[in-house]
This record gives sequence, C-alpha cells and structure tokens, in this order.
Amino acid sequence: MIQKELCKILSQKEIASDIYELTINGELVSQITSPGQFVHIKVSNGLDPLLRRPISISSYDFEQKSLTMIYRKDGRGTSMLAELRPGMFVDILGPLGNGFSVDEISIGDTVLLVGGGIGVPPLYELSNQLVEKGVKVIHVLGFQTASAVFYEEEFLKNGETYVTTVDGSYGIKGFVTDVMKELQFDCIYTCGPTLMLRAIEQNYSDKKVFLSLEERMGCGIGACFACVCKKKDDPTGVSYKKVCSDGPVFRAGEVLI
Amino acid sequence: MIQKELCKILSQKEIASDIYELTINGELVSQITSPGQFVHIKVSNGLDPLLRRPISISSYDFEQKSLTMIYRKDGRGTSMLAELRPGMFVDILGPLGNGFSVDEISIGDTVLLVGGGIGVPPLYELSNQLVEKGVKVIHVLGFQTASAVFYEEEFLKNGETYVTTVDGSYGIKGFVTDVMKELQFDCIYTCGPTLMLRAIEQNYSDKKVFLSLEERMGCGIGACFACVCKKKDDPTGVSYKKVCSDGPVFRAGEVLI
Amino acid sequence: MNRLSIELPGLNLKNPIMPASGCFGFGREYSQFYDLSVLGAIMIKATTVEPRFGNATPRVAETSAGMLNAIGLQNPGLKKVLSEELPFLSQYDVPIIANVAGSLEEDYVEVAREISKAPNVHALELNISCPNVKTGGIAFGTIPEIAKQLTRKVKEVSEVPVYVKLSPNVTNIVEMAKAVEAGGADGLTMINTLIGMRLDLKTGKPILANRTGGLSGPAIKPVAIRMIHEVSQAVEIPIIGMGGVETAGDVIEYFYAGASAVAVGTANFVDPFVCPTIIEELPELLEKLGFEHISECTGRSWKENGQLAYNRA
Amino acid sequence: MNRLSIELPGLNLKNPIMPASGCFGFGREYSQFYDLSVLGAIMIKATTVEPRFGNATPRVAETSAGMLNAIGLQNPGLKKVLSEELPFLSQYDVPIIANVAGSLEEDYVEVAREISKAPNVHALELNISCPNVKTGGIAFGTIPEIAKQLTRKVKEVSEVPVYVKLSPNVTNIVEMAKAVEAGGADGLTMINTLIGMRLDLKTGKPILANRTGGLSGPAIKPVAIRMIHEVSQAVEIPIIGMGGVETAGDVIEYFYAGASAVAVGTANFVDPFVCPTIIEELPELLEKLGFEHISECTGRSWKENGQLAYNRA
Ligand SMILES: Cc1cc2nc3c(=O)[nH]c(=O)nc-3n(C[C@H](O)[C@H](O)[C@H](O)COP(=O)(O)OP(=O)(O)OC[C@H]3O[C@@H](n4cnc5c(N)ncnc54)[C@H](O)[C@@H]3O)c2cc1C
Ligand SMILES: Cc1cc2nc3c(=O)[nH]c(=O)nc-3n(C[C@H](O)[C@H](O)[C@H](O)COP(=O)(O)OP(=O)(O)OC[C@H]3O[C@@H](n4cnc5c(N)ncnc54)[C@H](O)[C@@H]3O)c2cc1C
Ligand SMILES: Cc1cc2nc3c(=O)[nH]c(=O)nc-3n(C[C@H](O)[C@H](O)[C@H](O)COP(=O)(O)O)c2cc1C
Ligand SMILES: Cc1cc2nc3c(=O)[nH]c(=O)nc-3n(C[C@H](O)[C@H](O)[C@H](O)COP(=O)(O)O)c2cc1C
Ligand code: FES
Ligand code: FES
Repeated sequence: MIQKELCKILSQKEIASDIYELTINGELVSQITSPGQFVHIKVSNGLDPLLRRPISISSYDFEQKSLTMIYRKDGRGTSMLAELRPGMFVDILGPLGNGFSVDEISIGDTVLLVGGGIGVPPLYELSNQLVEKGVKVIHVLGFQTASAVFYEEEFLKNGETYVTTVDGSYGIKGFVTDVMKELQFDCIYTCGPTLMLRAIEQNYSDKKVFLSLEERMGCGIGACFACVCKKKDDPTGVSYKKVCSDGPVFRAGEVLI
Repeated sequence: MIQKELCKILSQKEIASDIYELTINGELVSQITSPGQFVHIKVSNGLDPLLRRPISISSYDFEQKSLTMIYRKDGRGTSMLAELRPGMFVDILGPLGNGFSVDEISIGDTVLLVGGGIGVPPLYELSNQLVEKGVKVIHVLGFQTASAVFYEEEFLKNGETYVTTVDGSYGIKGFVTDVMKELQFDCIYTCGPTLMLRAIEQNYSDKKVFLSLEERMGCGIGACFACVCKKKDDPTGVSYKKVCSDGPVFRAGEVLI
Repeated sequence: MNRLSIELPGLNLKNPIMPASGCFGFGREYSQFYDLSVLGAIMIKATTVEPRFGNATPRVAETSAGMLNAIGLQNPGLKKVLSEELPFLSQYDVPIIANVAGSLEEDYVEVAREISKAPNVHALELNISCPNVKTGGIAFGTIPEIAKQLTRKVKEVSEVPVYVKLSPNVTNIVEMAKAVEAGGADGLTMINTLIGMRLDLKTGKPILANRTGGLSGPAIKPVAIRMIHEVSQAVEIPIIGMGGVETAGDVIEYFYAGASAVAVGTANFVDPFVCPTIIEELPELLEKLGFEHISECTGRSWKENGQLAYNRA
Repeated sequence: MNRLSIELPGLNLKNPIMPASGCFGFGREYSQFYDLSVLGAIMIKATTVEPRFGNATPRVAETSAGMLNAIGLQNPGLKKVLSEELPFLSQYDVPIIANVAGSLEEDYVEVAREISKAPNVHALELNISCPNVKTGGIAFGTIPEIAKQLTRKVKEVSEVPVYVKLSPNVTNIVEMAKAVEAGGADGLTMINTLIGMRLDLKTGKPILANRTGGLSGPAIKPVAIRMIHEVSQAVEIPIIGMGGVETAGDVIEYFYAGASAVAVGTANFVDPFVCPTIIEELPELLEKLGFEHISECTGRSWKENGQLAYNRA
C-alpha cells in the first residue's frame, strides 16, 4: 500500500560533491516490496516548488523503519531538500513502483550491477539482497569525475567493484560499457542515463537485463499519464507502460528507451 | 537610508492570542529616525508568499541594534513568520516611512496615545520617547476581547492606561472613543482601524491629531503607487500622498481617510 | 443537514468537489487511497473514439506555483472506457462526468452518443479547449460559432446534460460562454489550462517534447476567478470552476466568483488526499464564515444577496 | 569584452536588463539603493497627457507566485514628466524608454510627439495593453487593425523608435504582433499583465477596488515564454521580454525564447537590488553555459544556430 506520511529525518550528509545521503524514519518503510522502488517527496510545505520529486530508495531497514536515499542537489527542489536537517519532517509518498526482481536469480549465478551517476543508489539495496541470497555480484559504477564518486566502499563489501570516471580522475578512465566487455556474468541490473541503458540493451540482447528508467513525473502513482513509454513490440501503436507504476524497472525489450 | 538586510531573530513569542512579539538584530536599526516607522519583511526565501509584509516597529534599541515588532498571525505570510525561531535569519527592508514627530510636543503637554488592536504596537516606542522627553502620556488601547489584549503593563509603566474591549471581557466595555470623551489632553497620536481613525479625526478637529494609516503595499518605498491616498484639500483631483513613503503617519486633515 | 449538497443539471451532488479531468485517470489509482464514493462527482480523463497514445515525453514541466502538461489526450478509446473503466467506477456511489474529445465534429458526436448511455455517466464535459493536440480541440475552443455548432450537435445525441469546458486562451471569454449557451449547453466548466512553455537552461530547448503545454495549478487561479466572475454574470447556466484549487478556502473563492461546484486538478498530484480533505474541511469553514449552505456563496462577489435558482439541493 | 551589450533600434544598451514600466516609478526611489547608470535602460511609468490619480485602493493583491495590480495609470502628466522626471533621470548614463498611454488616439499621439523630444528618451513603449483602465488601453491591445493604426499614427510623430507593448489577453498574439509590425513598430515589448481577480474570503468581494487587476510575477512566466517563442518566429523586429523575471537564469530563458532584452517588474518590489544583481550574475552564467555573448542566446529554442542580425552590439 502506498502511504503519504510526514517522515522524520534521521540523518542527512553530503557524501560526494553535491551528492547527499538522506535517511528518514516512517511507517511507510514497512510497505517496501523490492529494491529499486522509489518515493515521491514534497520538499517544502508551500507552493515553491509545487510538485513532488521522485527519488529512489537506496537502502532500507524494516526494523528501524528507516530508508535511505541518495540524491544529487541540482535544481530548486533538491537544493531545498539538501537544506533539511535531522529532526525535521518531510512529506513522503511511497513506496512507489515496481523494483528489481531478485526471485529470478539462482544461487550461484553471477550478476552484474551497472550504475551510472545518480543511477547508482537503487543498486545498493539490490546488491545487499542478492549477496544475502548467496548470489555473486559484480559492480560497475560510472561517474563523471572523482569528486562525484560515492559508495565505492559500501559496494566493495558486497563484491568486486569497478569504478569508472569519464575524465579519468578516479578509477578507470571511460564508460561502464568499456569495463563490462571484460567481464563474465549471467544477468545485468542497471540504472543510469538513457544513453547508457540503450547501449547496454543493445550490446547484451542475449542476456537477461533489467533496466530502471527515469521520466518526468506528475502524480507518481499512474494517474496522470506523464511518464509513459511505448512498448517495444508496438512502436507506432498505442500500447504503453507507465514508468511510475509499471516501472521504474523493466525487462530489456519490454519498452522503447 | 533604507537597507535590505538578513537580520537575526533574537526572540519570538506569542504574547496574546495569535499576537506575536518578534525581536531582531540588524545594522538597519541604526537608520531608524522616529517611532512609527515600519519595516517590510520577506517571510520566506522562495516565492511563497511572493510579496513582503509591512510591520510597524514597536520599539528599538540603538545600542543592541535590535528592534521589536508585534504582529497578528493572520494570513499566509504572518503565519509563516510566526514559525521562525531565534537564531534564524529574516530578510528585512527598512526602516521605511515617516513616523510620529515628537518634536512638536512641549514638556508639560498631555498627549493621548490611542491604539486599536494591531495598531497599538507603534505607539509603544512613541510613548517611551515622549515620557523620556518629560511629556505626560495617557494611553487608550482598544481590543476585541480579553485574549487579544497585550502590552498593558508596558504602557502602564509610562502613564495612565485605559484598556477597552468590544465585548467587555476585559477592562472597559466599548470603544476607545467612549473613553476619550472623559479625558483632557492637548494632542492625539493614533493608530488602528480606519473607522476608529475617522471617528477621532471628526471628533477632535480642534486638536492636533497624528494618524498612522495602513494600506496594501507593493514596493513599500514609493515606487509602485499601490498605497496612495487623496489629499483632503483636493478630494476629486490628482493630488496624493503615499502611505509607504510620505506616511504612514499623517496629520489629521492632510489626507482623506 | 448537508451543507454541501448541490443540484446541477444531471448531477445530484452530495458535495460540490470533484477531481478534474485528466488529473485522476479513471479513478483506479486514487481508489487505493480512499473510497471514491466520498466525492461529489468524478470527471474522467478525456475519451476519444479511437485509443490514443498522446505526445512524446517529457510531458510535464514544473513552473512557479504551477505545471505544464502536454499529455496529448492519451486514452484507451471509447470502447475500452465503456467496457472497462466505467464499469470499474460503477462500484462507487458517485456520478461520472465524461470528458469528451476528438479531432472532428463527428468524433465528438460519436463519443457523446455512446458514452452518454453508460448508466453511471450523468453528464458530459465537452473538451473543446485542449491546448495539446494539433487538430481539433483548440479551434473549437476559440471560435464562438464553431463552439456553438459543436455544442448543438452533441446536445442532439447526448442522453445526459452537456457541460462545455472553456479555454482561457481567448480575448473574450464571455462571448465564448454565450455562444455555447446559445448552442444548448446545460452548464460550463472552466477553465482549462493556459498555453505556456518552459525552456531548459542547459539545452535552450523546450522541456516538453510537445514544446508548449497547458499551465495549471495555483498560478492560474486569479485568471480563472476573473473569468468565472465575468461569465457567471452573463449566462444563466451553472459553472463548475477549476484552476489551482488546493484548499477549502479556494473552493469558497470560486463560489463567490460564481461557480456552483469546483474541480480539483493538479493538487491531486501533490496530495492524493486533497479532495476528501477539502470535503471534510468545508463545513467548518462555512460555519466560520456564517453560511448555512455552500450554495449561499455562489456569485457573492457580484450579487447583493440571494441564491441562484438551480443550485440548492 | 562586454558580453552583455545589445544594440536595438534607438537603444545602445550596455546590458539588456531594464526595470519594467510601472514597477520603478521614475527611478527616484531606486536611486537610493544603487547607481541607476548600471542599468541597460529604464522603462518609466506610463505617461498620459493629463495628470491622473488612478484607481481607488486597494490597488494590489497577492496571488500564488504573482500579484495583481490595478494602479490605473496614475502619473503626474506629460508636462511634469518632461519638466521634472526626465531631467532628474538625465543625471544618469542610461537610456530611457518612455511608456506612452492614453484613452484616445490623439492622447497617445500627443504624448509620443512631446516625450520623444526629450534628450534622454531613446525609445517609446506604446502601452496599448493596460488592463486597468476603462477606456482606451485594452481595446487598442486586442484588435489588430486598431493597434496597427495607432502604431502608424504614433510612428508619424515620434522622433525615436517605437516599441509596442502587447497584451497577453488575446486569442492570437502573433496576429497582434504582425499588425503592429505592419504599422511600423520598431520593436515589441511583451508581455503586459494577464487579467485576474482575487476575492476576499471574509467579505466575498474583490480585494481590489477596481475588482480586476493585472497579474504579474513568476506565475505568468510560462505564458510569456510561449508567446515570445511564437512571436519571435513570426516577426522581424526585436522583442524586449518580461513577465516574472527574477534571476539571471530567467533572463537566459527569455533570450532562448526569442527576446533580445529583458525587463524586470514585480521582482523589484521583492528585492530592490534585483536588477544590479542579475546584471552582475549574467556574465558568469553565460560562461557556464558556454556563450561568449548574450546575443547568442536569442531564439535558441527555435533556431538551429546563429544570431539575429540586429542584436549584437
Ligand atoms: C523513478 C525515479 C527515480 C529517481 N531516483 C533518483 C535518485 O535516487 N537520486 C537522484 O539524485 N535523482 C533521482 N531521480 C531524478 C530526480 O527525480 C531529479 O533529479 C529531481 O526530480 C530533480 O529535481 P530538482 O528540484 O533538482 O530539479 P528542477 O529542475 O527544479 O525540477 C523541475 C521538475 O523537473 C523534474 N525533473 C528534473 N530532472 C528530472 C529527472 N532527471 N528525472 C525526473 N524528473 C526530473 C522535477 O521532478 C520537477 O518536477 C529519479 C527520478 C525518477 C523518475
Ligand atoms: C504601515 C503598516 C504597518 C503595519 N504594522 C503592523 C503591525 O505592527 N502589526 C501587524 O500585525 N500588522 C501590521 N500591519 C498589517 C500587516 O501588514 C498585515 O496584517 C499583513 O501584511 C498581512 O499579511 P498576511 O500574510 O497575514 O495576510 P495575507 O492575506 O496572506 O496577505 C496577502 C497580501 O495582502 C496584504 N495585506 C493583508 N492585510 C493587510 C493589511 N491589513 N494591511 C496591509 N496589507 C495587508 C499583505 O501584505 C499581502 O501582500 C501593518 C500594515 C501597514 C501598511
Ligand atoms: C496532467 C493533466 C492532464 C489533463 N488532461 C485533461 C483532459 O484530458 N481533459 C480536460 O478537459 N482537461 C484536462 N486537464 C485540465 C484540467 O482538467 C483542469 O482544467 C486544469 O488543470 C486546471 O485545474 P488545476 O489547476 O486544478 O489543475 C488536464 C490537466 C493536467 C494537469
Ligand atoms: C504595479 C505595477 C504597475 C504597472 N504599471 C505599468 C504601466 O504603467 N505601464 C505598462 O506598460 N505596464 C505596467 N505594468 C506591467 C509591467 O511593466 C510588466 O509588463 C508586467 O508586470 C510583467 O512583468 P513582471 O512579471 O516582471 O512584473 C505594471 C506592473 C505592475 C506590477
Ligand atoms: S507520473 Fe503520473 S502516471 Fe506516472
Ligand atoms: S507601496 Fe509602492 S508606492 Fe507605496
């Protein structure tokens, strides 16, 4: 069940340049069903800004009823979110959407988690749950530059982790796709810029690939039709999926990206 | 010189039902020239609400560089103002307008200060300065009801003080004008609802009367022509005064109220 | 006593609050949050004869106290609305107002004829004002004669009263309102969105794939209030007002302007509970303002006193 | 290099930022805050032949991310503007754009003839779009033929280039723009305010004594951007854009839409330093966005590349 709740901020810190990690406490945590779901946040009480902001859940804890998000301070909304301090309350609608399925993976499989920039966060809970299940995970995390890198250590604890930066200022110079070529695996879970997702979908049509998409949203719950994408098997027709309520995670080949 | 400054909130408390006393610290205090001037407050950083709110200066302290305002929590802006806590900063434009002249009063004169509701605050600093000068002051303060009464003790320290309430739940039942009839004095300073000001102007055309007016404002500094009133000697013509920059204090007979 | 009941052509409303078309889908999503039977009515998403995919994404962009949308009338088409969406909604005790759209007059007429037969559709809302589709829509909404004729044609076939949704993107809204009244409209709904655009600072290009979109939300409320104030004095048919409604106070302001009911659009996205919350808060606000019944508020901005004949249940 | 210099008919601007008419008086008040010579230009308050008092108060009301005003063209009249206000402004190194208003064609013509002779008036802004006066104003702003004729008449007498200020309260803004271009306008300024209204919850009556007022501020920005985007593709004359500008980013968005300069209105009331602040921040923002000169931004939302011929200084 989706809930709307004033959640208490437990912690907020800048973990990389303009990248914030925010942990909140709320009853709605108990409703989370899978890694890769997201929440829709009203960052201020008034009309400025008007709309909620969709942010992925990067990890959660049923016992503490807490969830953590990682976001980039960018426009008006996320900048205001970054101003909030522990003890304050923030209006959250969630959990929303359908996350990554971990059921289709068998123990012994090797799974590649590929994240680009601010697409990295939802992979973290996924990684935790896969490792707990006994699955081998390899992480490939791409960033623009050294100052934007975050959570490398956290991922390292779960398995092999490659970090790339576009400018080569940290880790491997280049794109995640460069690293992927060198690796062996059964299945891919990925989240990041559309260009990256498209490349992965094309290059690994033989593999099982799960992609998490982004789209501008209105309602976040499936009512406004802001976030639709076409189904791949009907590119000129009227079939569609909604990123907010059918996704954000889709199987490669399901929708046009 | 008018200044625009982020001023630190020193204290904020509710001193009567929905009536708040707010003290701030700022360099602009040094620019205050007379009691009855006001400031224009931006209660939030963003666009909600958009405009500043005019609030009278009820007292100030050059040494501490502090000024105090008393306001009624009413609409969106003042409700948000009431949420601010000591240590926070608030964007203030001021001091604005021309206050009450204390120069025209001689030692030994008896001056009546008549305030209605949220028109009471600017009279407080005036009372202090008149007393300091050696002028005898009598206060007549009108409120709706007992829970709305504030600053009675503060005024009492400066001189005779009559409190009226419309419903008789505190002090004298009735209007300030009822009490005024019984008193002897040389001059009136008044601030409050337009109906009250109009009555006083009519009843005491023989006396020297100073009135502080209110009008909806845009700029607060004389540029937008939102707050004009007609001059009394030219009721159908084009002569005008601006409440924000020519007032808010006018001599009775100067403008049409 | 029910202080909120309102009777309008075809509509026996337990309260005058309803979600606006396009902002509530066909109710399924919001039925997760509350019992839709608490609503006065539901204005369902625009329905066209054929299924439509709508515009490319991005379809929404935020603005100051508002948002732009260019959904492009995406909808599953008349057949599916009749066979799936309306039956789903029939489990709730709530009248449906069906938003009817199309590119050609014939399209409107066909949708109107069929959808008005559905048992839970109590009124139609003729969407002659959608700014986000290339053909039809906007032309019908800006030329009085064309609007009048379309209204007449739809009235001929509809089995329920017809409300016409006016576009604010016109020089003279009163002229449009009078034209559709003359065409036989039973009521008006207003306003649809203002045409607007936002550009991306980084690319220099429009944020919306469709370039322009419809501006909704609190930003447009003063424009809507002004138009309803003018139109309600010029026509005899009732008005369902909309544009930036977020609170019970906003609802009263619309009634004062001349509305007899109010629709809530964008605010549902911000707070999915906004409609039931407003419905709950209205009686208390009426009490505070000294009204026995919400119908007393209609047109108060221009009337000395008294009520409109048609809007007290 | 000056990244901000812009040349427009009659106007040699050191930067494209100017206070909008009616939001800056005749500059006296803001001259307390900063040296007016930093401004690109100043659009002074509407001037009519005779002095005017304007409307009754209240004259302003706040709205979500906007405000309504109904000042009613209060101004000291042509004679005093010529003898007192313009001479005051001549101490600053800043071109003045004189906003010309009236009720009849003759009024406009007289003000234009006289005020265009003032040495520091470098351009006129024909205010054919003021929503707050009963006669004149709005009619000139909504009927293309009338607007064209007025423009022509004013052009005949003006000694400086004439910009025409367009009203957004029309069905077809492009038609209006083309009409005044055909009438000889040297440029356009847009947009004036949208007509709006707010009602007082307690009294039920309009907050403004004039009932309706002009909506300005960030709320109207998407409407302005849309209109400038359309008009700039349809005319050959430059556009000075306005409506809700508060930041350097807003200025760039207006340029992208098709503006060659930008006026700042309501924001002056919120922050008296807004114009110099924007002027200071623009070069850095241009740097960040990768532009050498602000003129490169004009029309980027619809142009592939390249610049308009007239707007690089
Ligand atoms: C399902 C989903 C999950 C996401 N998870 C994360 C995350 O974990 N961390 C993170 O940093 N970001 C995430 N994003 C992107 C995030 O929503 C945007 O960065 C954010 O909305 C930008 O808001 P702003 O106030 O900074 O920008 P503004 O420019 O002020 O935003 C204006 C409007 O555009 C929308 N918008 C702007 N950029 C985007 C975008 N990239 N995607 C969707 N809407 C956008 C905003 O929501 C808002 O409605 C996610 C987006 C989606 C759809
Ligand atoms: C010179 C002057 C001095 C004032 N001094 C005081 C004071 O010391 N204490 C105090 O409580 N109030 C004072 N007021 C009134 C105060 O400005 C309003 O109560 C306040 O602006 C209301 O804002 P809001 O956000 O509560 O209401 P909202 O309804 O949200 O306000 C909406 C808009 O209307 C304006 N407005 C609403 N009511 C008034 C009003 N009565 N006068 C002027 N503008 C109004 C607001 O400024 C704002 O622009 C003074 C007003 C003026 C002009
Ligand atoms: C996302 C979205 C979709 C809309 N779709 C429709 C529609 O299909 N038919 C219609 O008549 N109006 C549509 N509208 C307009 C609304 O019904 C309403 O008239 C407008 O949004 C103003 O109300 P608001 O400010 O409360 O949103 C839509 C509005 C939005 C925001
Ligand atoms: C208080 C006020 C007075 C105005 N007076 C005039 C005027 O005299 N002449 C004119 O052409 N426009 C006038 N305008 C309109 C502005 O010049 C401008 O077009 C409009 O406000 C949009 O810009 P903004 O959103 O930055 O305020 C006035 C606007 C305001 C808010
Ligand atoms: S955001 Fe509204 S349907 Fe997805
Ligand atoms: S408030 Fe602008 S002139 Fe007084």
